[in-house]
Amino acid sequence: MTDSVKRAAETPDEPMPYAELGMKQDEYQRVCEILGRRPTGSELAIYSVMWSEHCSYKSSKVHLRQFGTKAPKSDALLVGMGENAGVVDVGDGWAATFKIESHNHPSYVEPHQGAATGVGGIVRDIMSMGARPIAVMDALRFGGADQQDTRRVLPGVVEGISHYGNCLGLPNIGGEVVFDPCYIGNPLVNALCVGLLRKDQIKLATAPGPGNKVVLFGARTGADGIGGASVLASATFEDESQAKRPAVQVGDPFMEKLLIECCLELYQADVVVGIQDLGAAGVSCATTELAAKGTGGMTVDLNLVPLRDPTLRPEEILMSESQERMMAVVTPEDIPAFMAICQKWDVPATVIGEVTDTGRLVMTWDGETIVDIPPGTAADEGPVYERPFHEPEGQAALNADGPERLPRPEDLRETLLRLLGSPNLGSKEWVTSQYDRYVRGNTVLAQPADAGMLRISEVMPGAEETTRGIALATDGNGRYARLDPYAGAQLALAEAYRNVAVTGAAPLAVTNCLNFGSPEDPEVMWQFAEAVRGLADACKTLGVPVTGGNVSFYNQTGSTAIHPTPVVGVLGVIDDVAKRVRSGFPAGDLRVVLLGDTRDEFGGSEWAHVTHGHLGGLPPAVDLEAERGLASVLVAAAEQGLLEGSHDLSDGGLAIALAEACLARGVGATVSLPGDDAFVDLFSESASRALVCVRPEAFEALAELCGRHEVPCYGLGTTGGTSLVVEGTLEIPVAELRETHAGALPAIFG
Amino acid sequence: MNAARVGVVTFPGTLDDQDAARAVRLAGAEAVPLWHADHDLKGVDAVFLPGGFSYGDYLRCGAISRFAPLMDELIPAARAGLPVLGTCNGFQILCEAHLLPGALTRNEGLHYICRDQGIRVENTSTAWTSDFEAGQEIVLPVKHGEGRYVADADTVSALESSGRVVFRYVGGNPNGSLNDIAGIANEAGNVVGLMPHPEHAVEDLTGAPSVDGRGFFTSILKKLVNA
Amino acid sequence: MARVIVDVMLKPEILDPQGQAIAGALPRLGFSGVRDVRQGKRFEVEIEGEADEAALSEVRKMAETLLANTVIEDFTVRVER
Amino acid sequence: MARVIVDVMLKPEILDPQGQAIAGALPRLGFSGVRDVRQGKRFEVEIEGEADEAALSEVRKMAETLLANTVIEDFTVRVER
Ligand SMILES: Nc1ncnc2c1ncn2[C@@H]1O[C@H](COP(=O)(O)OP(=O)(O)O)[C@@H](O)[C@H]1O
Ligand SMILES: [Mg+2]
Repeated sequence: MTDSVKRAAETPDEPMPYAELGMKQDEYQRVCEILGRRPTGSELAIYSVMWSEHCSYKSSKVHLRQFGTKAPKSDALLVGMGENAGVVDVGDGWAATFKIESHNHPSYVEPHQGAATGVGGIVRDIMSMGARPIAVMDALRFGGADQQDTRRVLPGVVEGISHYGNCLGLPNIGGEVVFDPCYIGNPLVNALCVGLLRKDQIKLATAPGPGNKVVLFGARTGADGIGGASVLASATFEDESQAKRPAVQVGDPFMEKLLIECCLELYQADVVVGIQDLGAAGVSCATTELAAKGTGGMTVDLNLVPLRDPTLRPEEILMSESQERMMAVVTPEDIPAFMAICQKWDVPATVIGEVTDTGRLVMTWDGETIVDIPPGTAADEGPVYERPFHEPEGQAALNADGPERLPRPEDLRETLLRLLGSPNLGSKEWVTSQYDRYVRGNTVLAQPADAGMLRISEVMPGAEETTRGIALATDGNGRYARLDPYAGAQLALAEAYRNVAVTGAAPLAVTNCLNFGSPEDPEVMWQFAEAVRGLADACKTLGVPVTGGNVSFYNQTGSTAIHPTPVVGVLGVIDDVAKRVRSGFPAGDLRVVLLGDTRDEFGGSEWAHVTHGHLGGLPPAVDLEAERGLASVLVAAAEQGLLEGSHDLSDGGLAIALAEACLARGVGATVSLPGDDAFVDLFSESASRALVCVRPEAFEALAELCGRHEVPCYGLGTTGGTSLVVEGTLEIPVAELRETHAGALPAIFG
Repeated sequence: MNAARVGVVTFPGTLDDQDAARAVRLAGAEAVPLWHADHDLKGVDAVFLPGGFSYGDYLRCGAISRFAPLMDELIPAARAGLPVLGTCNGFQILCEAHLLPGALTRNEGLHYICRDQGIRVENTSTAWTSDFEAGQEIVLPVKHGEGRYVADADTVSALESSGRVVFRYVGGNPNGSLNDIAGIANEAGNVVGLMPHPEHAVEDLTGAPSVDGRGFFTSILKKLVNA
Repeated sequence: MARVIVDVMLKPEILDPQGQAIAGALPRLGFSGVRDVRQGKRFEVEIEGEADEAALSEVRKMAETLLANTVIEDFTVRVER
Repeated sequence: MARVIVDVMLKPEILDPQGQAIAGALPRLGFSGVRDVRQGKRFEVEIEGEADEAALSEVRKMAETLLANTVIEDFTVRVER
């Protein structure tokens, strides 16, 4: 029996399983008020998913507003937060759209499929803006490298990203692999996608124009990810109780590749009025959002949705998270052309409804009306919570327990090798060699570069050539954020910003993925509030607006949350990709120069973590003016062709930066340290620093540039030879560095 | 004289077609898009079957593409001497179509692998390798999950003794391929397949840290011009 | 020595893109009358000794922990006739 | 409607790294007494109508042309009991 609107009106007292769907009683009450009656099962399905934390941002909304209110003025911002992804002007008529999103929980349950569908989801967000997706990145965090479950999760996640991304033909141009026991039950899989489009071709998720057709295209709908909806179907209709439906979504990258090409051809043919991808909340989300942003009304015949499993109930169809689906609004005249293009790409497409101006979203099933709601109430007017928050109980004690008490090493050679061979600092090649970084032929920089860089070329037929490129980096440091979430978020931004700048690209805009524990825990909520405040303030100071992002709450096991982990992605622009600067020492006889000042800063450092398992004190100081000055120097120096190599300093400090610079092309260096404490000089993690190398005759010009931007500049020595020599302190053959660095992950994962 | 016309085939799931076309153009030839569903080779002088995951590579790499309408035209044309180069998925398709012997199977390490790979050119008499020197060592990217060449012992010894092993991995075998075989040719030398990607080694700024892939395109252009 | 067969298939409700690609290709190759194809894995496990109940239960445990991903796959274990 | 099973295995002389990896992993997981593992594919083909000789011979053709690569693989076709 179908729970129709008519039946709902007739049976006002029928109990509905809103609690099983994660809805609070007052939320359910509000639905009843909006509708003036109890919701039908299908309506309840829609409201419960649309008002879930994941879709409505009900706990985070009040904080995220700061990204708008504090946003720096930026002429580059074309589409800001609130759309599927932000869009920025990157010059010569081109716009870039990029976003990072989490798929944490599914990747723990089924690492391969969870991570794969994470990539698939973010790629569809980018497609829905009218862009051609051109690259992906993945920021990953796992439990301790030696913990048993990490051996299940990491290989599966990497294989999932590799399989899906490679099969889509999107180069993987960067990411992170971080290990910390706090992630053992909650690995973080944050996937980023970037796309390009012409500035005047931006598509939006909107359904205007009564009489226009609503087309569902892509994969058929199955019982993916509808655990909740099954509850609904069985709880409401005992007679038809359903077998337990699976929660795991399985991806089909081949279908997604077809969808990409199909969408681009649809855009080229100009037969799309509005478009929306189907992600979490599937048809519910796409129909309510499209209708709410368009003329306001829509009719849908749910019987027309093509099904993979013919036994699905309407509630389940509404909640299904089947992958590789899109929804478009198309004028009736353009339907034949639209269908022909879908057919060319073997993409199934079905008209399932029509745009109206009634202000109602009306859905039918077997001829009966089962949904009749004002779509905006589901899409935009969800609950908003001002969750209570306060500083965690032990925060002050944690900050007081600084690294000063830790014994400092005598043998710096051994310390360097120990850090270089640790899972967090060792080579990530075990991971990155499973990713195609070359496909599409525009990858200017990928691993082991500090930022990925892409040439803007041959994106779509007919567009004229440009010398421009874009660069992207993601960073995050959960330990820093644990010690001080405000500063930790700023340090994440600063590092990503710096990583973009070292390649010669000017940072332009920001995306972020905020990974936290439960928002119902006031201590976690404090971490969240502080991190957002820190990030918004820093974006303002650095002049880079947040264009979009994603919040992932409930990353916790029992009452133990992960470290607060804001992951920040920065996109930059370079006018001429030929002027990009690579990381590391390309040849001998170059001057090695350190930019920026080093202080005694070991709170949350890799050294404290690896050698003492210690986390306490405060993270490195944030100086955003210094960060901005450093970036100005790096970008100007690249533009003037002064830099032969450039690498940022971050985890592990100067020691690790020097080692990585030597490893890049097997060129050694001999340096002396600027300060009087070799340990501090080598391993401190002070922010706002970079290591560059220049031809000797270019040093003056660089020093002059540094002076102008008030960036401290220290000549350390010269490149060349086959060893890394720190005078009076250590000497390590590059071959030994390589063996240590390369062996870190294979030693664990085979 | 008109530029030589090299067809670049797109199947559903082909990925490196844009790169192949770019490499063809950089070499001074015209890249002609060929669509899998057409029975039409558009009169091209040579054909490039690029890499990718045609049909998702779900069943076996190249297994489904081999039956595309375009292949009905390509197979007899190749048998009649049309120069054909298949890289990666293109190589797999050529094997599935029996234009080349043997098969490509799951990498021994069981992982997809993307790296810059040393390769020795063993045969410079094919349509696609005449511009190399015999024994020349070059660097091309490999990027595949199923590139381990296998064939029965008779086939392999026939390939070896007739010089039809055109490319061999050096400095480490990425996939466990028999005899380090990276690429082979048919008897006439007009059909060549290899796992590495010459089209990703034609520019300084992008792709592998070499431009060794250019030799494939200069080879075929010389042949077409002299024909 | 005996040979035990473990068949592993995706659970029926889980999307099988591999099977779909094959089913889609068959009509183009001139094969009609196929309603559906699903692709799974088959393992041939050679065990020492006889395939008695104890051995089979070992193989079943193996299937559960290693050969199949029981989140998305079902398996069956049988002795080859 | 009937279900026909096609089993596809690598020919014995072809290296099977997946099977080997499994065989190698088993002792580490505490499973002993396994001499060898080989991994292949299993297809479940649902055909319209009965699985009579004509239908089976169609499926055999399918296996030969598409499901198996007979250069490296052997296959068997049978009706599911
Ligand atoms: N999960 C990943 N996916 C893609 N690239 C990655 C991933 N993890 C690391 N990388 C890349 O590997 C290189 C080295 O990473 P990492 O050691 O974290 O660099 P750094 O310490 O300089 O930030 C970088 O280019 C980074 O983008
Ligand atoms: Mg870096």
